[in-house]
Amino acid sequence: MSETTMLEAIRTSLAEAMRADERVVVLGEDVAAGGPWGATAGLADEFGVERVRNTPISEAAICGVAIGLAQSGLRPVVEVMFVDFVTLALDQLVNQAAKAHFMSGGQLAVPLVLRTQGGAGQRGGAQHSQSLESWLAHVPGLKVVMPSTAADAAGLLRSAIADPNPVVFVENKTLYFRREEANGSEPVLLGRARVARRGRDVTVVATSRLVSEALAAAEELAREGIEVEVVDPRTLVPLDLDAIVESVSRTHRLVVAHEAVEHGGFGAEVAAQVQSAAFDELDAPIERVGAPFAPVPFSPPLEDAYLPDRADVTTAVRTLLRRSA
Amino acid sequence: MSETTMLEAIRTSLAEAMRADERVVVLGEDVAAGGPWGATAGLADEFGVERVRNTPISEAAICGVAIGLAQSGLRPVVEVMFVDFVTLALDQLVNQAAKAHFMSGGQLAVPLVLRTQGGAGQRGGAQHSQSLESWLAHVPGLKVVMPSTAADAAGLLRSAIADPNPVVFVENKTLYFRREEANGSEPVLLGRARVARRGRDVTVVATSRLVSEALAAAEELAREGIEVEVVDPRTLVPLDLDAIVESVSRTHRLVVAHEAVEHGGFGAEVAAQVQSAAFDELDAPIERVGAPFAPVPFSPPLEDAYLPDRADVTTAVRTLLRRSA
Amino acid sequence: MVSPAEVDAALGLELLRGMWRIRAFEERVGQLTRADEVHGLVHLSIGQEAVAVGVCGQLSSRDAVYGNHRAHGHAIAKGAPLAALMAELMGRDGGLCRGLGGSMHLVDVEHGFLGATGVVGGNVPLALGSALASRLAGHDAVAAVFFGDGAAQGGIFVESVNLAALWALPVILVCENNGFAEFTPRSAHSPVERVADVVAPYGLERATVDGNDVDAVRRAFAGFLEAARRGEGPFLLECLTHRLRGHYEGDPQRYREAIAQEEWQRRDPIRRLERRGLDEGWLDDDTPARVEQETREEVEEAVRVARESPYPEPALTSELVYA
Amino acid sequence: MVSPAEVDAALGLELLRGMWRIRAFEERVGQLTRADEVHGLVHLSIGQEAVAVGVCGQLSSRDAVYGNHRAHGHAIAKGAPLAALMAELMGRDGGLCRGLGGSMHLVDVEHGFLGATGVVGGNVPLALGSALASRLAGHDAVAAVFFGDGAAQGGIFVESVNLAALWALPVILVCENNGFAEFTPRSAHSPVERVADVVAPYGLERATVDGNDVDAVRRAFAGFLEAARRGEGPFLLECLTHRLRGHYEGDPQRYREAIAQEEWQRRDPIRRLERRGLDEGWLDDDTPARVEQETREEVEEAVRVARESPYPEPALTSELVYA
Ligand SMILES: Cc1ncc(C[n+]2csc(CCOP(=O)(O)OP(=O)(O)O)c2C)c(N)n1
Ligand SMILES: Cc1ncc(C[n+]2csc(CCOP(=O)(O)OP(=O)(O)O)c2C)c(N)n1
Ligand SMILES: [Mg+2]
Ligand SMILES: [Mg+2]
Repeated sequence: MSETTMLEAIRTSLAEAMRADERVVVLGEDVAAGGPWGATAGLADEFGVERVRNTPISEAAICGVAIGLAQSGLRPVVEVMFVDFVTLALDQLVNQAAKAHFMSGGQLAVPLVLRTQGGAGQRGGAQHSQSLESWLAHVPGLKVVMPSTAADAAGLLRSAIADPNPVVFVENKTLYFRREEANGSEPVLLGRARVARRGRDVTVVATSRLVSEALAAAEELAREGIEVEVVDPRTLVPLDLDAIVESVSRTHRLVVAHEAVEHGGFGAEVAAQVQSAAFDELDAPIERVGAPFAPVPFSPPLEDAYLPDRADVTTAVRTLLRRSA
Repeated sequence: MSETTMLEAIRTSLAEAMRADERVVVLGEDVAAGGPWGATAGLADEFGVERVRNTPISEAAICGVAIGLAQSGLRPVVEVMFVDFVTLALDQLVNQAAKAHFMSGGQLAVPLVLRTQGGAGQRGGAQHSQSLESWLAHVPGLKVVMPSTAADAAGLLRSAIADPNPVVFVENKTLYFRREEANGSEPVLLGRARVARRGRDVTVVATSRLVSEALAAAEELAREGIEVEVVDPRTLVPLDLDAIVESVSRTHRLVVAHEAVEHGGFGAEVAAQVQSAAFDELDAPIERVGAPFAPVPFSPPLEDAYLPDRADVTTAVRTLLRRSA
Repeated sequence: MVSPAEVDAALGLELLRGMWRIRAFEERVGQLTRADEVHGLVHLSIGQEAVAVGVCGQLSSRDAVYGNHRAHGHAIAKGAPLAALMAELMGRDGGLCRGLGGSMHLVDVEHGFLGATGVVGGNVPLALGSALASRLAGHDAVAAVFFGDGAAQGGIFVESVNLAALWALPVILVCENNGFAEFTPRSAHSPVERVADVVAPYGLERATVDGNDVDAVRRAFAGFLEAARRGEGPFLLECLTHRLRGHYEGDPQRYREAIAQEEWQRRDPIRRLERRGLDEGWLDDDTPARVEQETREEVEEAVRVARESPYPEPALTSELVYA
Repeated sequence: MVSPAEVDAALGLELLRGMWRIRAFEERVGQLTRADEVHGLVHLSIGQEAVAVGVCGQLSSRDAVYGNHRAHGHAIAKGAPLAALMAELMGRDGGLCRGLGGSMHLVDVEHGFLGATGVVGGNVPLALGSALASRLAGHDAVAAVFFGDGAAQGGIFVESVNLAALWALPVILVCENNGFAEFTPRSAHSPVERVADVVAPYGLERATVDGNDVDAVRRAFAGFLEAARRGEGPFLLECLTHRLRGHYEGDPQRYREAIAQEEWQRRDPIRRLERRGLDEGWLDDDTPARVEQETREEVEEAVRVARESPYPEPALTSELVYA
């Protein structure tokens, strides 16, 4: 089987979507030049610059243009280079895109995909390293996707593009270049969790970069006979609560792990839902793994210490087991 | 004792702060004309238009100007007319204001207050009725205040203006004109919850408009012998978790109530923290009261049905009592 | 360029009726707001009707139009049925948006009214998207967007103008410059008096016209429209006008000068067209009153129908979050 | 208006040294980035030094300066100590910002460098605030802000220009127009070639100069500065320049044309000032090499000191979230 990377998978999936449906157009800063990572490299050559459009540094307007395109029957995929800059486009995304279908009484639909990437780990400093997906998950009308593998990225992107709603597709910069087995790009339904590893002792719900961290933690803990089940929801909205509750009803212990600041992060929502849906199943309080309540520090050792990782997952699992022993 | 309203209390508190400290300046759309509700009425007459500055409809720039003023030694109070439009200023607020002290290694301070108001109930439609405070509470470096009474509004505003950090002060439009006893405007410390009503059976943590709703629910339930304790955290960041946990350790049951969309709302964070800090104290899962996962509908009966209110709090309390009976 | 048709009896009457329809509708909306039958933040365009009518009358339902917070006139001129519009303002299930939108969020896809927006300036880039969609599809449909002078100081506006010019999009930006944003005059918002001057650097063709002269609006727009149909653009049409009512229904209007008010009453676009029609002889003495009467009856009928429409079921709220 | 001083030996040398200090520093930063001693997204201003030096050399530490993502030169020219700067880029506790900021977020309050920003355009309104603070305090301090041509298409820029003009703030907007934003030329970002033209409607005084001629920058800025000290403003100074390096260290630069590169090497601001000094006789043959040598030694010393600084303790992260 051949190898791929998430970046390659995204590029391929975009190209396939554009080939399959001429309504799909791509726009964003430097996208015709491939973008800083190359996620759109080659698309302008194949599809032309009318469908792969470079834009000025005008995050708000380009999201607005994408909404107009979507309302007029096209399927725009708009790129915002860093999720940190989605802050500039939130009126468009939240007040216009997310509400257009609703406010129009169902007349309008906004089938757009906003691709962006977040996360720390590359010494980008506090303004280029954030994880802001919990904001988006608080907005009715948006769907929120966070792939953790190349295959999922490809398959979820296809579904996102096909979806009649605005979908925010949040990639993680540190996952772009990891090599993985290529698994084709079958569409992956939005709202279906993936059990990344089976285990009977503790459930770890992890997203994006934390999925591989959780798997690494599980590997380590397995050596001590602790069997961790790792569940990747893949989409925060819609959330596959059933899959999570099903897992927790077997393990009776839950860790929720993400890179975003723990306070107000999406883990809080998962914890709140699970304690409500499976209160009697829980043998110990739900543990959360997330970043501390601080901006992302630049200094490498500080950033490393700041970033939630496998060690934090391991600690959380051990804490849980101790509490419920 | 004389009467006041929250609006009057805010206006008085602003005027007092401006009298006491000439570094305090007010800026925002139409503020010299008093603003749409009159929160700044009369200030321009007393302090002049250099200190009470009308601005164009440029939410991002005026927040940026406020940051520059704050970094240069002034104490700006900037008004964003609706919290829905804070979406236009989030880069400034989140990427600049919240991180300046941190990213500068402590050299800069940004003592600004951003006053805004949110909430539904006035048929304003989906773009003028949101409650977005959970976004702000997810941002390290910001403080987040949500007053529920006139006296608290006045006192918290004084503290917010005196605070060396950026503070977002989120008012609620439906509370502006309610008449209350005037209690002076002693500064109220940020980070101190207020127990609005004592009770032994269930704790309801409520914010902003939901505080009076929770009190009304408590009144009703008291008639059946159910004693509800109502805790108003008053500030989401910093959060007085101790006060909440102390209450829960007596009542063993918790409802968290706010107007914001429940999914991803601040109630999730409170629930996650409390289940962690007081797992063994809880006799039933934490109940959340919040808006459904939908934009705010315009149609009056739909908006009324959508809005979390005393009936929802009552239902949540009853559910809890049933579950833990 | 074909020069736009002269105003004759047929066209003159159409324009007059178009303006009266808006006027009669909004006067009724004002009353119903005070009677608490119409809800929310209601911004009337009374005094500004010439802009909506001069612009939308020339568009087809395939052309996309976007309005702002003061959009009843835009929607009506684009063809939205009065009863559904009134029902929307009353929050009824028979409303254009089934009562979910309200005054600031009118949409009528059937007639190409792709939406009003309550966030000042937020509608402008959407029109660019519709224009681009039309070009990519090889259509000659254009897009037009209405916004106030207050929007010109928002970043999204200038971002959009730059982008529209860069991509030469067939979009027509229509500014209703009424000299005020809420309670403060334009001079408190910008040192640039004319919005047409704000966009000058981007090289788009632009014109500033008397926005209370429906024929002037119509002519200027016609020229832009013809070029836009050929795929040219963007264009900016600035219409100098005045709202005869408060910023919103209920506005105490402390900032108003009585003298200016009187002057503007005289420049009322409806009265002006009537005077002209009488002068030029294509209107006879009885027609204005008849047109007024007929549009008021249309509106009454709309109110009647709207009142009969039930409120939506509360369940609708959760049904329409996702498509 | 007093005309700015002529370039003589003292001034010429100061300007030359100022540019060499930045050049030597950044060349070393480039090496250290490849050696993984300097971290993160590193944007060098090599080729653009004349702007920072021509501007900041005339300001005092009471004047507020803001930089953008390409701000090493701005900070150095404003007086930031090289060792603390280098330590910052290395993430050390002895860094200007104790290692918390990094290359894109340099701050040196002591020298009036109030901050660099990684979000394009995000720094502009902050400078307005500093200028307003100065006016309200009755000071003659001014504010200046550096930004690239790419920022001029962001809404925040035009919002800020409008506001600065409306309030007549003593702020000088300094555009480093290097013709590129990341990998795409200005023509892909705007139909308006000159940023000075973008702001024309707002009526602010503005000038476009050869940004590779430090004396031209200095003279144009001097005029604006003098007026700004009297409380006038705002001003825009557009400096046409070119970055001789990639957008960031590591940029494969596929978009570059070799010919343009050569042309710009010839226009290197340092070489040009050297040639001029030799021509005009205020520089002798040996001095350029000596200045280069001395600044390289300064930088080496800075590297040495920076390397000795420890990394901060991880606890620092949670200590500096709130003031
Ligand atoms: C982004 C934003 N800021 C503030 C407001 C509040 N607001 C509503 S209308 C208005 C004035 C708009 O003026 P203009 O664009 O000239 O339109 P007009 O009301 O004069 O027709 C303001 C400030 C808003 N709706 N959106
Ligand atoms: C708001 C925002 N969008 C996108 C980026 C990514 N980005 C970093 S630098 C840059 C180009 C900036 O060009 P310009 O302002 O001309 O400055 P230059 O790099 O040429 O000095 C871009 C797009 C960013 N930092 N901020
Ligand atoms: Mg106006
Ligand atoms: Mg540039």
